[in-house]
Amino acid sequence: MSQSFRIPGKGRLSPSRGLRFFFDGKAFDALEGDTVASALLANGVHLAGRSYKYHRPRGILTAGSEEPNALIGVSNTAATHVPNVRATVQEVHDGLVTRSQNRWPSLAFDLGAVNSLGAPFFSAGFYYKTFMWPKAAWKALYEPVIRQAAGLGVSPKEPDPDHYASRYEHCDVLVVGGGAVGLAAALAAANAGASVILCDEQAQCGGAMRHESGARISGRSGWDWAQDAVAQLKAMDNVRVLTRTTAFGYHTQNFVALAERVTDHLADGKDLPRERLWQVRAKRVILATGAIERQLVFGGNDLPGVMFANAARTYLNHYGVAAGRKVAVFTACDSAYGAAFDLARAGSAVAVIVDWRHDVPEDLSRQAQELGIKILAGHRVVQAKGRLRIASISVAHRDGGQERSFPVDSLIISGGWTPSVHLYSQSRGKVAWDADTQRFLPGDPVQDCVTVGACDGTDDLARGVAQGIEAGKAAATAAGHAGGDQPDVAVEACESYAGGLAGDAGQIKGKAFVDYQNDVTAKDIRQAVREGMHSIEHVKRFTTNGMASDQGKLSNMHGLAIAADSLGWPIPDVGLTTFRQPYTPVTFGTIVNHGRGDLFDVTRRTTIDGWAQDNGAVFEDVGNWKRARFFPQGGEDMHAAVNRECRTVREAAGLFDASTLGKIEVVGPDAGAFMDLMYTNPMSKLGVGKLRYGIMCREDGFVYDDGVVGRVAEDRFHVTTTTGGAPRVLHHMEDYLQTEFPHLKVWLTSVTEQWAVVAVQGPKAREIVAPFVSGVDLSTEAFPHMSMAECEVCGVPARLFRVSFTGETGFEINVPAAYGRSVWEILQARGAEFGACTYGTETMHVLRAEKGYIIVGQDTDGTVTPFDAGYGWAVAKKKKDFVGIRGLKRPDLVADGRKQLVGLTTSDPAMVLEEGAQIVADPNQPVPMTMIGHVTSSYWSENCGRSIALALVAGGRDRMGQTLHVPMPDRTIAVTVTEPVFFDPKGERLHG
Amino acid sequence: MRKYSAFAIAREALRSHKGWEKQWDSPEPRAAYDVVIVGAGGHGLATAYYLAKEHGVTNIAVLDKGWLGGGNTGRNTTIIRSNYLYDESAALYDHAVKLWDGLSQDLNYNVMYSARGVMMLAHNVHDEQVFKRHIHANRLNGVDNEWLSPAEAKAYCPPLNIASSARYPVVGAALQRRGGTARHDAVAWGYARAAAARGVHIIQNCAVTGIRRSADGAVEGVETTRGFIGAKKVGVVAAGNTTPIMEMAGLRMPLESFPLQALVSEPVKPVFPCVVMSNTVHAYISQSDKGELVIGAGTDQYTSYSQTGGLHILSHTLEAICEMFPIFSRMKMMRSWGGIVDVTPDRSPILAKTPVRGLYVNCGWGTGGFKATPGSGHVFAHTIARDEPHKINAAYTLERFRTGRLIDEAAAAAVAH
Amino acid sequence: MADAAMTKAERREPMAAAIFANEAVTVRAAAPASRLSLRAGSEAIAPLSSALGVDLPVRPKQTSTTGSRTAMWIGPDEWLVIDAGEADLMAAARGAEGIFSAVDISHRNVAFLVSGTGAATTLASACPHDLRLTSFPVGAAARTLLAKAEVVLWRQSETEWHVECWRSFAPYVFGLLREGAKDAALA
Amino acid sequence: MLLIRCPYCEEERPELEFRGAGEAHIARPTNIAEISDEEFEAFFFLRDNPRGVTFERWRHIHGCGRFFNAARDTVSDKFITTYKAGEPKPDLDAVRGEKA
Repeated sequence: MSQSFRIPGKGRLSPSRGLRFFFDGKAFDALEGDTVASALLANGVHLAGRSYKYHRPRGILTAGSEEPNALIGVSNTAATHVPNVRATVQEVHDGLVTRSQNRWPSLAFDLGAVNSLGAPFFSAGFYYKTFMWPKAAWKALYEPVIRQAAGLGVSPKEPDPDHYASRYEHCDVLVVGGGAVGLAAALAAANAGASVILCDEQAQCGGAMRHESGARISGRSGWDWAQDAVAQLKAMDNVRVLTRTTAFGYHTQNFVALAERVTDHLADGKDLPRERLWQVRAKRVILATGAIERQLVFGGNDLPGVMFANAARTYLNHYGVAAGRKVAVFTACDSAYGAAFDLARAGSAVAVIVDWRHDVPEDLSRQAQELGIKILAGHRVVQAKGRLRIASISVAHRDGGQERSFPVDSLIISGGWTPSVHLYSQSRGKVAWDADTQRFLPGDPVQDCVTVGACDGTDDLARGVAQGIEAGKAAATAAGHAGGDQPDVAVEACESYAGGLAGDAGQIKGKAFVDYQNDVTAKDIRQAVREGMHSIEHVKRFTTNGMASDQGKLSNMHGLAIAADSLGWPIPDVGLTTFRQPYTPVTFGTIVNHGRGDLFDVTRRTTIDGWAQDNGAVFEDVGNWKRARFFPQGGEDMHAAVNRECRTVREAAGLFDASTLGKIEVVGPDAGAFMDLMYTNPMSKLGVGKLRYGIMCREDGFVYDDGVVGRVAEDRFHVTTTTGGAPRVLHHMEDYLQTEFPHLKVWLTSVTEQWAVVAVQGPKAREIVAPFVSGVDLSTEAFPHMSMAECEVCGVPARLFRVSFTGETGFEINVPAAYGRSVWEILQARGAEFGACTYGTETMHVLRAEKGYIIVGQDTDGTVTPFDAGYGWAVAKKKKDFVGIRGLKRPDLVADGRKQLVGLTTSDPAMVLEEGAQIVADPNQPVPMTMIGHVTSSYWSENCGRSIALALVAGGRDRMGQTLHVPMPDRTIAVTVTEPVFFDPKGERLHG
Repeated sequence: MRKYSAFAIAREALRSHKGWEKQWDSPEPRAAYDVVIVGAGGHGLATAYYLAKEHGVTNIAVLDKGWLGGGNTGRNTTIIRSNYLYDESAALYDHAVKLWDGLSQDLNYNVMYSARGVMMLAHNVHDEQVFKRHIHANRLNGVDNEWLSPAEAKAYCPPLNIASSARYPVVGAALQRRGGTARHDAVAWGYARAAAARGVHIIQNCAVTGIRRSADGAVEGVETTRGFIGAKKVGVVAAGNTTPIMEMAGLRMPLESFPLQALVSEPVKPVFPCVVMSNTVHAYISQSDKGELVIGAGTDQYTSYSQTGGLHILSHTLEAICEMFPIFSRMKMMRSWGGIVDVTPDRSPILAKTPVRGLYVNCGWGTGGFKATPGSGHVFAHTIARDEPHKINAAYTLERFRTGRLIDEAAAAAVAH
Repeated sequence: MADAAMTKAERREPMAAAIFANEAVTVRAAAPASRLSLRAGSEAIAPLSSALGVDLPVRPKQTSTTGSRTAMWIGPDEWLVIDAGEADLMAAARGAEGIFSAVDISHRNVAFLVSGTGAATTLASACPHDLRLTSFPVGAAARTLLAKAEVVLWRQSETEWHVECWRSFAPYVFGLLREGAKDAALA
Repeated sequence: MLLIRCPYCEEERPELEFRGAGEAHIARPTNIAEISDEEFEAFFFLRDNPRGVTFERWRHIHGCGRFFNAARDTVSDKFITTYKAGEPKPDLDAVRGEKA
């Protein structure tokens, strides 16, 4: 389609740079630099979408990120689809595919528009009052229909193929907003030597200079001056200018989040990140965020062809596109006159300027007169009419009387300007009501920030620029930069932004929209007030005013004014809703940036892990670690593999990678005293070269962690922890050491990753290990169970533990991590000669359960004491203090009937209980049943030839031999309470 | 109270909706009430409603320093479920679920309770053990909860990524089909309207500044920014602000108040059919009836009354969301906000009498109080009216922190090994 | 297995070959080195400095280097000592008088070297610490975070950084540095 | 993200380097084994949780590793001061005076 509304000679785009894009399947021509909105308008297309509730045809209202209507789906593929994109922000690139939303079968003919017929029923909050009968119909009928009607675009359907970048930045001054005022502030700060970041959401800086034709700065048009200023800034080493970058969140201590759109405007940005998150910590923030024009509230104010004044001027002056050939203006503000004048000069017929105000400034009337434009002061547009596009307006005096009709193809409106205080408000600054100008303005800053220009209520460009320069200088000085020349910025001409109207423009005929996107009308707001919604928060939530994706940028002030009017209260008494981040919607992927896939979280693997991968291990997640769970051979399933591994360990031997166990080196003359406090056991009495199993409690007496502790020297312990518990155990120990026992001379160092640990377990373990060990006599007499030694294994320094978590003769060989795999391979090869296997965590679990050894976190949870777990022997009786000593004495912890760890056997030895299954005494009781415990661990034990289980059972140790019951969905399983040791109860194999 | 119905809407449509009554009044406070409830959130309003409806106590004022429903009630992600492990928890939350089912009809206000199912993802062997323990306990307590394989979880929630190559693969899920969501504002408004219709005074913008006690220590009333209001009994239901209010009665509480954040995406057509939670990767997501993806984040690490929190908390949550639902990476965050949650040492609430005669407290719901709203109000009303707990809340005492008889669901899911 | 006693384990460093380079940044694995985590009160600083042959710095973020040996201030009673020549630091420390804790962490940590005009930018993609020269001058070192991994950063020159992390975090840290380096070449 | 001055590192560092560790100045009784149930409850469970200035513990866990204390306003989240573990509660009026 030809660009018949593109005015030759107007605008800043180059006519030689043509592009082609698609809207609803149809190809359109555009120019480089166009947004989808400007390009559609150039082609005479105003109808861009359908509204959410009534499916009313909607056009392009604005030229910025505040656009509530022209939301489109941008989609090149199913994976790269993005819903609800503002056509006013999305730049056109060659081949761009866009679609209108919320319509079927087509935008021009939308069956959903029948909703308009039901409009009288769809009053504010109507859904709270109906759809309750019959009750079952809510789930079956009403809710699905409501949900199907809701929502605008559609979600992407495939994973996002793009990547996103991230940057933390620190600077002296962050300037938000690249309009003339922000540019002046940035220049002043940068000239003084401060490090400056300037961001602006548009593709180019310039702000209001994009549309304003009357501004002249330092001998140039406002726009040209702005581009020169940007060029100057970009040339400086201490400045970073970020365009297409929205400051969306202002957090504590001047931490501001910016989202930069990197590739959405490019036809081919394949290798680039789609967007980049900037997290900026600034010494001072200068907010030059400007103001947002708002609509006037009258009947039909949503028809396509109705457009904000600044938008009409932007399309004309920047994009060279006329909003219409026959336009009218309805305004309550001086700034809309410029739109009428610019359009008239560009050849559009201006039928009339309807000004809500009784008095029009003289120079504006004079200019109108010169251009032959009629002004109706003290008038209002009663209603805009048309079907898919505005066709006429009816105009009457504010106080009523005869209506006159004007045929138009576009209506330019302005209800004045709302200072953009969003970021200021996010910084926790309180806004104050300015009665003179009827608007909320920033009050005193709470953080180190300053508001300048239109967002601070300064309408006059010259004063705004002066404010900007002052703020820039002051920010630089505060950051210790006082030098440099002050920028010479002379504002020689600018326009007036005086006037404005909040609330509805007189008696309403038809639908007058306050929130376009959520289809909230002035009538809805008045109804909410009638129903008792007297706080703006209630009005907002009841009507959904301000809750759409523009987050009330256009609607909040009107909503507030109409509610105040209904209540007869002053506006500030109704309150103001809080501004929340983000300023405009931000892509999840941008916030996530690198944190996806492999970089979503750390994956920790041991140095032996590569061997396990090469040898077909199946892994499980434990904390951040991947651990080999079992090593299937020849198509074995887990049970077959585990049965074989279990049998092999007890018959010959097995190798196990125990490297993930947490390890902490406790060093210092008071190490023993400290260990006594941290563990329930008497650790200071542990001899050098000996190991002891220890239990660590929290102060409340519940088991926190466990592990084997070795005494390397009088002043040095090698402490092991559970794999998942390692970081928190170290933190817990540091906490006590630093804050409760700072007098102790002892230090803690994590050595988890210093050592790779190869466990060799089984009757052949000694034979397998011995040839590689130098410096230790491994005989049971010389090196009995629970001994340790520093020695060499395979020629590298090692800490050798004689210890077992299987009940077999066992060694855990700690070697410096980078030698881990090699030592493993040597021992594995040696083990193979003795029929040994490698085994994983699952076999480890079975073997230890056969011995009744607990796993903290499985057989205990955070409600189990050492006594409950049957480890009362590990609690020193004579110590005066240890962490948990008092908690353990609390009434409930010493009461009868606590759950205690016991063994369970099923009468059918083949029946394996389910872990987590609940235990009852009386299987025939009705639901809810009284549960007396649960199964914590349960396995098929190949070595016992039967199933075994551990369980926590109320009063369990007094129930030995009792029959209890495990009710399952399909049957009830009888179990017998036993001691929790199923294999080698005397422990003879340990000492072999 | 004029009844809401489709007919009422039709009637009002004919007269431009000019005939709707106020849903609640804004009366001047009386000199004294039988019961003063401090906090006009869902729990406080429900307490007043059930006091009036079931205990015949109608001389009640519900006070709020701001607007009714303006605290955590209107700020949460509205997840409703009752598949808790311990008998005490299951009883309390399932009591609530039973009341949710039928609440719209009871209040004559559509609270949009949507039993869409709540699916909790298991990502490792430990999760599976813990979830199965819950499922078995729930079954014996009469609470529905079932184990799903990864494929079944995917079938129930098609956007879910169940690839075994995921950093935290889904190894299964626990599904409570009766779980779901409700419309948070409607809950506060529905209770407010129904309570007001029974004579309860809802007094907004009235901050409590003191609790007055008689010489013998019993409660006499509350000092407020609108003057002294006498009360025979005072129930404090002030969520994150409980500590400062209880301090007015000289009580130090086992509570800490943390910021909790949530966010919604832009609205889209239905794409997410249920509620999914993952405690392992910290993500909570559903889709609202307005089409927004509603996503809950974790708490910040420091106590705060500021109702804001750090961006890194949201990023952490969105990372998990995009990992589990990679199709949502291009969706956009539209709004985020924060609440203040009061957390007890065992993360279970306190619903009890206090050592001060005539003073009752309902607090400590942490991040999950919304789901309990009807049940909490119901048993708390009983506790106040009878001066003794209902059997369902008998265990939720203040004394448990002295005796050690905690109700620690989180500890039961302890992660170690 | 007659020769078992002669069997000598080999050192394996799977990340040793890791490298990523573009026009702005080079990220590569550092050679293995000896490392000591040293903890001590102020009275042991002088004897330890003399035993190790390198001054233990006493001001936050400082490092001092003598020959192949560098001591970094990590905390008020904590130093990381790295000897690029793989000397036996434990043996050296053992000779010092006084109360202290010396723990060998030569295998716990590995390091990457990030160099080039985009080096600081590369780190800033995931590190919230202020890396500008004013707050992180040449010669400074600090423990901090790179996204979810704890690291020690040591700025060796304006454009060269030594990034120390725990061994199992190395693939993750390298992945982050690679992403950061890609972006550093762009903006 | 907060910016927290570590009194050991003597500079402000991003919150991510820190871990909050709850209320400060709750000393573990030296005779803990002998205290009453009520005293244990007060020590382990009851908290000031003030709306306003709170004294709290932080650990510079990913920095120097030290625990320290802070005075912070829980309404504005602004830090008034931070100080080393073991030091007494500072005189906040004096601190505010210095800052002003």
